[in-house]
Amino acid sequence: METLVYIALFAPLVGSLFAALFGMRPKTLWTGVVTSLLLFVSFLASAMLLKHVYTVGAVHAELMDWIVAGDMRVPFGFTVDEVTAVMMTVVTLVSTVVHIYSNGYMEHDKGFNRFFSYLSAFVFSMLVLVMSDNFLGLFIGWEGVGVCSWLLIGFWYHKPDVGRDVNPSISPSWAANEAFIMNRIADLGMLIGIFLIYWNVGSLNYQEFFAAVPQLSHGMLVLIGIMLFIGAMGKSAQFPLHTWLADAMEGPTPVSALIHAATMVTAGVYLVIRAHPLYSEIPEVSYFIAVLGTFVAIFAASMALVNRDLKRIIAYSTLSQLGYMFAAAGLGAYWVALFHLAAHAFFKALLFLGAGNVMHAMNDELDIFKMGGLKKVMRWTYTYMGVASLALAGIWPFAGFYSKDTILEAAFNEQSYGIWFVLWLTAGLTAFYSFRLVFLTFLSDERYKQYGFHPHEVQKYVLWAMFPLGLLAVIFGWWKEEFMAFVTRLLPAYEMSEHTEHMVWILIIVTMAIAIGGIVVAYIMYAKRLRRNERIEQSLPYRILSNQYYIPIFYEKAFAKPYAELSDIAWKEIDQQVVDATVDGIARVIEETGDGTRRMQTGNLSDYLKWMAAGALILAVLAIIVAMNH
Amino acid sequence: MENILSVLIFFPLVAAMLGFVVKKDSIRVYGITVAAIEFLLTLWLWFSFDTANGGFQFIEFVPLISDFGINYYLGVDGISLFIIVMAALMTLLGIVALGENIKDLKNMIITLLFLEVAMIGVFVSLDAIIFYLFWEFSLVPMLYIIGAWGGEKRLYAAIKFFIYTFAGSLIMLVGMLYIAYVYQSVAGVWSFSLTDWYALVLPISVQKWLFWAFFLGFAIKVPMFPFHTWLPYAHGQAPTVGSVILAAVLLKMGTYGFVRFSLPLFPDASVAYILPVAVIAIIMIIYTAMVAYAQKDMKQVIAYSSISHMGVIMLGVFAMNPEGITGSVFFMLSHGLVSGALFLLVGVIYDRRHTKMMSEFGGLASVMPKYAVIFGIILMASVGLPLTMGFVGEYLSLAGFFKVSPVLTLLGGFSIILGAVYMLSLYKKSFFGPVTKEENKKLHDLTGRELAALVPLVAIVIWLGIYPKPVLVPIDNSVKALVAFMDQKAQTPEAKRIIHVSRSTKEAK
Amino acid sequence: MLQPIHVSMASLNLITLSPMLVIIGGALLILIIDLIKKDLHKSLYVMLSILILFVDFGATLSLGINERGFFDVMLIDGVSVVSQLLILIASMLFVPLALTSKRFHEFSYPEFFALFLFMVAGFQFMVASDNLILIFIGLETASLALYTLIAMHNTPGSHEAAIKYFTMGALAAGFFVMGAAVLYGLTGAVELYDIAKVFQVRMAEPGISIPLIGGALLLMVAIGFKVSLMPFHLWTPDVYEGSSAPMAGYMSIVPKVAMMVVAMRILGLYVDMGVEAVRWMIIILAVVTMTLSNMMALVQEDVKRMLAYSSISHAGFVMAALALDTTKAYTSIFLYYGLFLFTNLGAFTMLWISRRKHPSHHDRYHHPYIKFSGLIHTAPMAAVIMAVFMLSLTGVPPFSLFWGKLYVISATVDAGYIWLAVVMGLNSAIAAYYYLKLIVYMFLKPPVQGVELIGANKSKPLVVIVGIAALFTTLSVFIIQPLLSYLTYMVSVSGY
Amino acid sequence: MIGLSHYLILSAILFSIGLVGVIRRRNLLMLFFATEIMLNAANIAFAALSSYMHDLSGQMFAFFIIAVAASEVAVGLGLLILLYKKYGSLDLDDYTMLRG
Repeated sequence: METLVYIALFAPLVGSLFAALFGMRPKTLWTGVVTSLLLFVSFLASAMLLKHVYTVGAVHAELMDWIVAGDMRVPFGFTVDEVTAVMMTVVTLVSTVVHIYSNGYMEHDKGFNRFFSYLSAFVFSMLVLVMSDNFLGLFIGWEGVGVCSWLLIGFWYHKPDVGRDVNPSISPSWAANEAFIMNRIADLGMLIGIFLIYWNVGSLNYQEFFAAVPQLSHGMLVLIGIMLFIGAMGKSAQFPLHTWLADAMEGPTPVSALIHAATMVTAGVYLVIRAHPLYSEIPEVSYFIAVLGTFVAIFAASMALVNRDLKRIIAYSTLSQLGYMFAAAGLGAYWVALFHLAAHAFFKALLFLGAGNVMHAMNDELDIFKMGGLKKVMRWTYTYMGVASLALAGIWPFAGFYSKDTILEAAFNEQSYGIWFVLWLTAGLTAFYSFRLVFLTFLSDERYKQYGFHPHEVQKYVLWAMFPLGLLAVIFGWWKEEFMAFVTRLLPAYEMSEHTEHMVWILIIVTMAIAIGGIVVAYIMYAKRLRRNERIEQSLPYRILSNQYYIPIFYEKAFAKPYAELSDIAWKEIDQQVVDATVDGIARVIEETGDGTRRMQTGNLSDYLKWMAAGALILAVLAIIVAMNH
Repeated sequence: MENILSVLIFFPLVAAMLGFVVKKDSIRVYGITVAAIEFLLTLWLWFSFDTANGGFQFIEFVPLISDFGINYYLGVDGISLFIIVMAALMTLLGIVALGENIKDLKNMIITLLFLEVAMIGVFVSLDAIIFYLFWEFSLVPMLYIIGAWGGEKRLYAAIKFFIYTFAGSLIMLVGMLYIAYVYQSVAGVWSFSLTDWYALVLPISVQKWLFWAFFLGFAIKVPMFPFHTWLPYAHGQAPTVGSVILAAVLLKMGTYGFVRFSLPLFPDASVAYILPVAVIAIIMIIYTAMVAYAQKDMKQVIAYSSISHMGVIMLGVFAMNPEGITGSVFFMLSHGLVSGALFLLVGVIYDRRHTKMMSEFGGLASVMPKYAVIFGIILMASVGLPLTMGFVGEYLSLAGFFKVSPVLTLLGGFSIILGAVYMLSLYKKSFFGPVTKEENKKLHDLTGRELAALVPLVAIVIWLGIYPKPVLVPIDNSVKALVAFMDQKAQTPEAKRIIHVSRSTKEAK
Repeated sequence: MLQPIHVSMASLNLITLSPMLVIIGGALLILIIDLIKKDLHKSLYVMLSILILFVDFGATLSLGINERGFFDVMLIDGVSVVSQLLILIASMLFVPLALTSKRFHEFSYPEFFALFLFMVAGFQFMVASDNLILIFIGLETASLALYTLIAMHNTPGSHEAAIKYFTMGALAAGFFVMGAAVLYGLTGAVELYDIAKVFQVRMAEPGISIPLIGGALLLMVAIGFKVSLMPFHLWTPDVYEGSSAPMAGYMSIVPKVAMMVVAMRILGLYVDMGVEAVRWMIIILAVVTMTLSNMMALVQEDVKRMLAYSSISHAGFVMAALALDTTKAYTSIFLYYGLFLFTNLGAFTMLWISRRKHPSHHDRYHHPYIKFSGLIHTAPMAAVIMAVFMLSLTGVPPFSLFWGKLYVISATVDAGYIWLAVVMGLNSAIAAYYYLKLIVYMFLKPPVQGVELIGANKSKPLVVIVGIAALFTTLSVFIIQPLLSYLTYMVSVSGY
Repeated sequence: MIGLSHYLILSAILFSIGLVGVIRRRNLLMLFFATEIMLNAANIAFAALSSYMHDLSGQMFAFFIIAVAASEVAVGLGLLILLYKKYGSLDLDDYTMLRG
């Protein structure tokens, strides 16, 4: 079985390195093919592992020692248990699809090979992240995916910086750096968490840590919990570290699909799920997580309402869905969080890939106000995105319905009705903005004509590649029970109370109602043609939303600029004017003293003789002084 | 070969002398060959080194001024071993990377060989005076390198570098002489042998001023805030190879000095002064990181970045536990390789454009992809990405100091954020975006010679990032021994409490 | 009514006089030769002087330690032997410097060499006696000879230098004899050991300290003048500049060594008795001297003048050791001067080699820094050797003077004067600047017009001397051990 | 009755006179005289002391001082003449080429 683990893990790496060999060459088709194949291999391995875990049980493999110092011994250890198996399968599946898709999407890009190298490298890091059996291993993947996302967001590095008004995420390279640095901020928290674990437990291995949790003081647990969660907030772009995700849409669309929807951003959720023995010990932190998640859910959704940028809308929806997942995890319904994570991975990836098709058709136009009526030319894409949106909106019987609905039930079950209400509301908003997108893109009047676009459907094999996702977006939810049965072997089973059991049907209906309501509103407003209301668009709330609550600008004004200015002061004022000036000052003083003393060397003998006499006198005085003291 | 250390010292010396005879046109080959042989010798040293043994090995002892207790006393342990290897490696690569257009190459290569003598000498000598001898002597070739091949302010930079370091080390010398005096009054005979001094238990009050005497000497070398201002000038003016050696090896002398002298000689004082030192280190980390961010000149960014990283190393050194000290020693190595590589890389672009201003570049990634890739990898190592060499050291140093003070470590941890900030903005400014300058459009990519110098570094940086064990273990053994020794020597309860002997050592007892 | 005095030859122990007799005889011999046959070539006299000095050297070596002779005015203890050897070595290195390729007419007079030998004899008397009279005579003999030698260089500068030196010397002599008179008045003796005895007795007396310290003070002025301590140093730079380079180099060593020994005998006596005032006088003088002269050296434009100031600072450095009153300290003085001798003489010889009839790069100075700029390109070997001397003076290991500094500072530390040691250290750091300045000119600056003529005055003997000096400076580390043990023995047997 | 102290005071006064002369005088010749006075002050002191203590060494010292003084004058005057030939003056302020 270990071999399977290694195959699953290293196949992408091999692919990446292979592609890297040709990284600087112009497009060579087979790099794409090879990497895709290797990804598929990895997927198969993961699937087999999933089966193995299902039938036999967890697999553990240890490659070699990594860091050995003092009492610290961190090996490259991997463990494949229920959660990991699920994550692996999801990740590899989506990645495979994205890889195949990219063959078509990046067809004409001169960075073709480079792209695949990065993409596979990302998958490798992601697998390290989910498979590692200790926190430092996790951290490797954590940073690894960070770098890959940096590379991929900044994939079109040659684009120049432009003003926020032209492009809210100034330039790919800018967005890339923003993402990396924001993640670094969170990583510091995570690192501190790791230190705490090491010095309190003496090991970074999950099992040993979880075993030691009962012995640790509650305060310490809280601290560790918070620190780890800070790390999670960065990766999963939770408020206030969320701005980078929307800007990350500068990357090629497959990247957005894979990294910024399906996999990387869910790493934070994975961490919380993984560390459930810790978080179930510290309800207050968990509750905070839930609340924050809920807030992010609606906060992001609200921004999605008014945005005109195809990808950004989806990005915000991702953010909002991540909020759902955290809410679930925070409420202790870990398996539900994981379930939603998987489901979301499928339909959100599908949604993005569909968006990719649209962009392709509209040669990289993103403004949905300039689209419309694409249904005619892009039937398949329309179907896919429709399905995905239905799933996202949580309409029965699509995948989203099952997962999201369970989260709402859980919220209700915890008697945290506030959370429930907000999430419920969000469900409505979600339905609205996702269908606003769909309608404005595919239905309504064909606005693109006046901009002179000539849209066309993408290659067949690309469409076929998307099929598995489409299928899963529909049927994945139907396996809810099995899924629960499987993962709750590891995760705590979440029991609904009697009360909830009774209420469940009402809840479902209510939820469905608001979801469908949202769709209907969207239909009325946008299905026929784009209705724009100047007054509303000028109104303050609208502008606040469209400017993302002015948070990016605030960050720029409050942190980026002052830091730059402060640095300049530190250099010009302090380092040169104070520190270095002092050093040179001392030198100057010495030199000037020399010049001064030199004057006694008048060259006039008589002065010299005077000095001698004076010297005698000085000595006399000196002698007296000393004699007095002794 | 038991006297390999002497060979390591005297081989380059003799080679340098003979170098005067070699004709100008073939001096490059001569230099490379000599440096390569020296490097191989260091490798041999490594392989014949008993990694399980934490004590000093390959000891050589020849009385020199026996009445005054000065002896030619050499030896290596895990702590110094790899720094020696690195010194030899960086010299070799530095010589390999020497540009074609460099004037009087012959003098340069001979000077470098002299410098190598001094560097190796510092790290192998176990006699304080011999250590001091090499320590001081290393200034002379560096002075010449900066002064003769430097930029327009080279004389100022060179003299500043020399006098500043010289002044500091003279105070250190007074400290050394005092220890020797104390030893003499206790043991009755003079001795400057480190191993003899280790046996000495100094009263706390004495330790305290001695600590600062040595601190001054080392801190200026490291360089620690506020004694750092010579470094930007030195780096700014020095030729590429000068910066490489300076950053890679000479700065390490300071931190090495702390590990070799301050900790074992004054355990109590070192513990007592953790706070001030840590505060300075954190100022270094944060403040210089900001200054680095403000720079317009690529090389200055890297110069200040190395100050910032040295701050982390200092934290590791004063962690007083094996994790931290091992980490800091390892970080010395990684920082040596990484910053050395970075300076080489800057040198590459400087050779082509004769400017280091970031504003002059932009979009280099499109014109020089190989260069961009290597720069990127090294840059990631420098910001401490896992699976590169940079991470291991930084992580261990911080982890170690966390035991002493979580809060300060949190502050120190800002290095991973701020490091990313200035490094990425450097990369963005010079490599990303469209190619704006006309003259940048036809820059040629890395030449074979440059690759020959850079690729090995990249390889090592990644190899030791993934599998640092062969290096970590010997270091760790020596460090464990060191810490255990400090622990048993410590007098104050505070020191007893802070100094943290590893479990494995305890079990061994 | 005075008793007639009976003296037995044996009690005279004339052997103690042998070195001086040899050298004085030699001097006379030279004069006689000159009388017999005029204008013989200088090389003859040079070689003769070397031989005479050599014999003298042998005679000095053969002296037994701790003997007295000649009415007990001669004192042959370890210190006197060591110092005489130093003086003779320096002299032997000095004489050949007369054999230059350019013609400097002072050397064409045989009197020059005769005078030189008399001067050496004078210095030997100074160090080989603890009788104030003899010390004074030796001092004056040497000084008067020296004034003449300086004047003989016969440039406008040299005359001015001579007169300055002479006048101040006369004043110093006045102070010296007055101080001697005070001591005599207090103790009724002119032999230092008698004086010491009486002091031991009279220390307790009330009010004694005023004349006691007063006498020391007067003597201190004389000593300070000779070893050029501030503010009695003012003659030094001018005289060094005025006189020929080798003479300057010689003056920076031999008279100072001689006077150091006298200081050891006289002031050492005070310090030994625990007269804190004197100890502090010495320390303060030393600190002021080394610091200020360092700073003055920083701002010089002429290498020779810079070296003058630097040798003042070195003197101050060594003087500090005098206040410590430990065997190690006294030993360190000789070690230091032993090492300083070669380095400094070497440096001055380099200047001598580069000497031309008339100043080339400056209207007044013969050796401005600029003259040496870019030397590495035209005369690499010369540049390297000069650099070695400079580094040695800076105190960069492994060059000779480092070991001297090391030992002096170590002695200071042992005596508990940490602050003083630190001051010494920082001073070396300041000094580094002006020594480096020359290195910077030689190695890092572009060549100037006429730098290729740097070897204008070059000749085999000079090169040999420089070679010896350079060799010694570089490899000194290997001879420190024997030197140190020998010096320590000699000093300790003399009871210091 | 003239006692030792009178002699000593006299010598002290002479010494001071000499010193003042050395400081004040700008003429080289006068300078020499001043130094001679100082030496002779010492002589008086020695002579007086030695007779007071019935010890000959003081007088010996005095004799030697006289001798030295004589030779000093010899050398000094020699230099002086040399200078006079060169500069045509004995004023100290004229010999200030070497300075700084």
